[in-house]
Amino acid sequence: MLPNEIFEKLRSVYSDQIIELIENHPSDSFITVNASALFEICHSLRDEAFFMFDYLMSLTGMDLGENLGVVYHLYSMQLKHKIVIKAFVPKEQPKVPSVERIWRTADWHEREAYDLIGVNFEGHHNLIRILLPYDWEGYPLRKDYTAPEMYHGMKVS
Amino acid sequence: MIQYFKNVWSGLSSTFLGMYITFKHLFVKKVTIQYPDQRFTLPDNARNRLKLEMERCNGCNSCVVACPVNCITLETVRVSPEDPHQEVHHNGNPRKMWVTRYEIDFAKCCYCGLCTQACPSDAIQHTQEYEYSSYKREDLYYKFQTLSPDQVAEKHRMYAELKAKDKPAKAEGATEEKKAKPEEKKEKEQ
Amino acid sequence: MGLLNKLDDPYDGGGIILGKVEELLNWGRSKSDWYLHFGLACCAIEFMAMNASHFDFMRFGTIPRTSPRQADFIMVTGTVTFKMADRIKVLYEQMAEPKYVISVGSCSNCGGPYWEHGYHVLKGVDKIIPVDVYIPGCPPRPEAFEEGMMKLQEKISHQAIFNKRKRLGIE
Amino acid sequence: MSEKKRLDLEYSQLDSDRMRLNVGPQHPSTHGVLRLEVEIDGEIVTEVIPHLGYLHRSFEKHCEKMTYPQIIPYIDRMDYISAMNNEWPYVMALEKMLDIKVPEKVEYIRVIVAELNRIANHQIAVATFGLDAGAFTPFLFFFRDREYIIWILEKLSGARLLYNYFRVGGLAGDTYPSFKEECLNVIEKVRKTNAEVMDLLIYNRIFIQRTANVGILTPEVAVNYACSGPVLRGSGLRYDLRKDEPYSIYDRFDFEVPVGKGEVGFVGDCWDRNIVRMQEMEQSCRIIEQALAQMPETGDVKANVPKRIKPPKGEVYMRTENPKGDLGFYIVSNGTDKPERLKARGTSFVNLSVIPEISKGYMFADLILILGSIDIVLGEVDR
Repeated sequence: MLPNEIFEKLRSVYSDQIIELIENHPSDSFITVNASALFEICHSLRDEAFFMFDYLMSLTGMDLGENLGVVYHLYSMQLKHKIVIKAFVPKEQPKVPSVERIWRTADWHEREAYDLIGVNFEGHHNLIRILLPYDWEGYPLRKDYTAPEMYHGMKVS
Repeated sequence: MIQYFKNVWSGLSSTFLGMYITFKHLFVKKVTIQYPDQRFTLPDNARNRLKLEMERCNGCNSCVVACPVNCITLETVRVSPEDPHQEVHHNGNPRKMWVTRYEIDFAKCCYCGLCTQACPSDAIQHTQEYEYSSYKREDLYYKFQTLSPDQVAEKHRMYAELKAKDKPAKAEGATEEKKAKPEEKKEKEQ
Repeated sequence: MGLLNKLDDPYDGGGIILGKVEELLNWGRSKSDWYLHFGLACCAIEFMAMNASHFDFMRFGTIPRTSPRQADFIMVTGTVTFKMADRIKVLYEQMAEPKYVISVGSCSNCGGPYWEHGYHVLKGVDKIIPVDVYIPGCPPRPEAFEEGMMKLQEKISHQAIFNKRKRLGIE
Repeated sequence: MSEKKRLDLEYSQLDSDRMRLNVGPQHPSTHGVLRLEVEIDGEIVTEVIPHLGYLHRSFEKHCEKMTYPQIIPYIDRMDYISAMNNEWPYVMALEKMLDIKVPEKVEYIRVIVAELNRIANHQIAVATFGLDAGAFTPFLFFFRDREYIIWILEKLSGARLLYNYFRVGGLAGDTYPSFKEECLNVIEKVRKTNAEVMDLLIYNRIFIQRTANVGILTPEVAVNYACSGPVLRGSGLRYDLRKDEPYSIYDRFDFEVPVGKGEVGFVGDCWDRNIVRMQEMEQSCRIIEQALAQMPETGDVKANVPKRIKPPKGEVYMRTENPKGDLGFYIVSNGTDKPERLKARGTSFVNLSVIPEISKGYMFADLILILGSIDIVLGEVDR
């Protein structure tokens, strides 16, 4: 299925929750969706017979200045098609519904995005830091991040 | 019961097969390189310690730009035409820049070879030398500049004179920038 | 090497070794170093290659130990992060004296490629434990490991055991 | 008598307490600096909590500070066992963005070096897995042969482990005259050793007893956890990016995708994952042979690429089949010579996340085997 067909299908069900489809060759075309409806959209993307996106390739958190973004790369093992879903949330309240219950692989990906970017995934059963120490402060992949002076008595930079 | 004997047989046979293979290897040619006495011949493009040929280097800064880890410190000064000390490059062209400082921290270097590819005159090259471990980290900080400290001071003075002479010189900005960059890095390092 | 060279000594037609007890002890110490393998990153793969057939590290009298209590020296092979730094300190403290440290590769020498922007990388293992030999390279060739090992052996064989002032470098 | 009764009563009232054990981070058989917090009930593992990040080297932060060619050395250091394979998706993503067609010869050399590196990677994987199971000899055999592969790659690129050989639109250098013969020589050696290891290790009775029916990963769980590579194929799913969406020139070669069949136990156990690796080595040999025969003798090794690589604004997600699974790079470009965001989908990172799921209910000693059969590299897990 091509991205515009997926877009039309999603649009017919979720109307205004699906914001836009951006096609810009050579980059991959992606669908922007409303973060609040993300969980339902992902659920139907996995379960509907014409989508069957059972394989979450990658989940990326992004810092876009004012907003934080979450990017989902989906793939279907049976139908062999792909789609990219994006959701943006404001930096002050970065709340995104967790898709961990849909694709179990999202568990660690979401923890990583929380760890490095600071996206808050609501409904995640164990949202703690994964790569950095548990007592680390700040989210290093944000553009305005400055590393702390010291950590446990060791100089950082 | 039959299964039991089958299991015993398969256990024994696989053990003896393994032993046979191991035994066969007693007569295989030995591959160990007796290191301090024998050495493996490295290929020509082996990427080990860097060397700098000063007569080739024209201080163009492209190695510093190419280096991903910023382990090269380069500082250049424009050659004053009144300087009695003039040099020519290996290809006969007169030297335009004095390299007053060229230092590589081999503790930081990641031996990626990007600087050697960026160099337009093949001044910086990888060598076959890999045995240079040291007791102190400072010993891994190599200084390649050939000018003595006195000479460096002299060159800087000459350049300052030159700059004072023709203030609206065009090339001033460029050299100034190049000089400023390594100093910045030095500060960061400290 | 060392003591055995003295066999050629003209004393009593050879066959007798005259030397200090210290030399004998140092000879023994330097020729049977047991190490705690502390593989962290890329250098650990070269370290495995060095332990295998082509380079055979055990020719130098070294035996890999998995416990710090039995180790004479520790080879820090790879990037030390802050999360790992505490563990290295603990392991080093558990080792019995005299103990030595070999820092292998750019990363453990001074942070290596990560020295500038690596917010989670310790800039050199010598910030937390004293290092005896630095082996440069990213990763070093297996021969370079062995050369570093020889450097350490040389250091051990020239150490003063009984004279504490000399050992600590106090004149 | 009464004393014994009292003791019996006391013991029966004792709650068999669960114990928490720490495996790692410094542990000889964790394949790197991984810490596993294991809860065991007697000898049975009831819960595994992996703690990562002991090798978190801030790769993604570095990528935002570097120009595109400077990132390649850092990508090598991600999965340091198969550096050639790592560089490939990255340069392919940039080539897609910049719309560069690479020369024919480059494609062939890329395939050859990537497959050579795949063999080297699987050799380490099987060798260390053998170590975990208590077999030391295959380790020596494999590392001896791996050295020959490394010598070829060293002659091409100049380094032994972290090659930095791929460039955007080409390669760092051309092949050398005796390249073909040496490759064929190595293939012969690899096949010979593989045949020996098959007898010595894989079909050894002890090894089968140790690994069969251990760590069974069902296909549904594997897909849900987005596993890939030999871990997924060991579960019986024929999913290989080289076949499914052939990138580069993989559609020109004739090779098979080995899957786990459950020869000695259930499908998807440790033994299956291991035999898949062994068979993949053979398939890689076949690909190299075909590529060597088809490779054009002469040709450029670099396409026409602008000196400063500045991809247009946009984003691309490119994935290839790494020895460990599918490795993806998500590059967001903002039109400058530095990426806005670069995310690496670490294969081992995803494959490792299945550990808590598949190690429950097995013995504690089996946990190490399960970990070994996943074949992780911590540089890629933590990045």
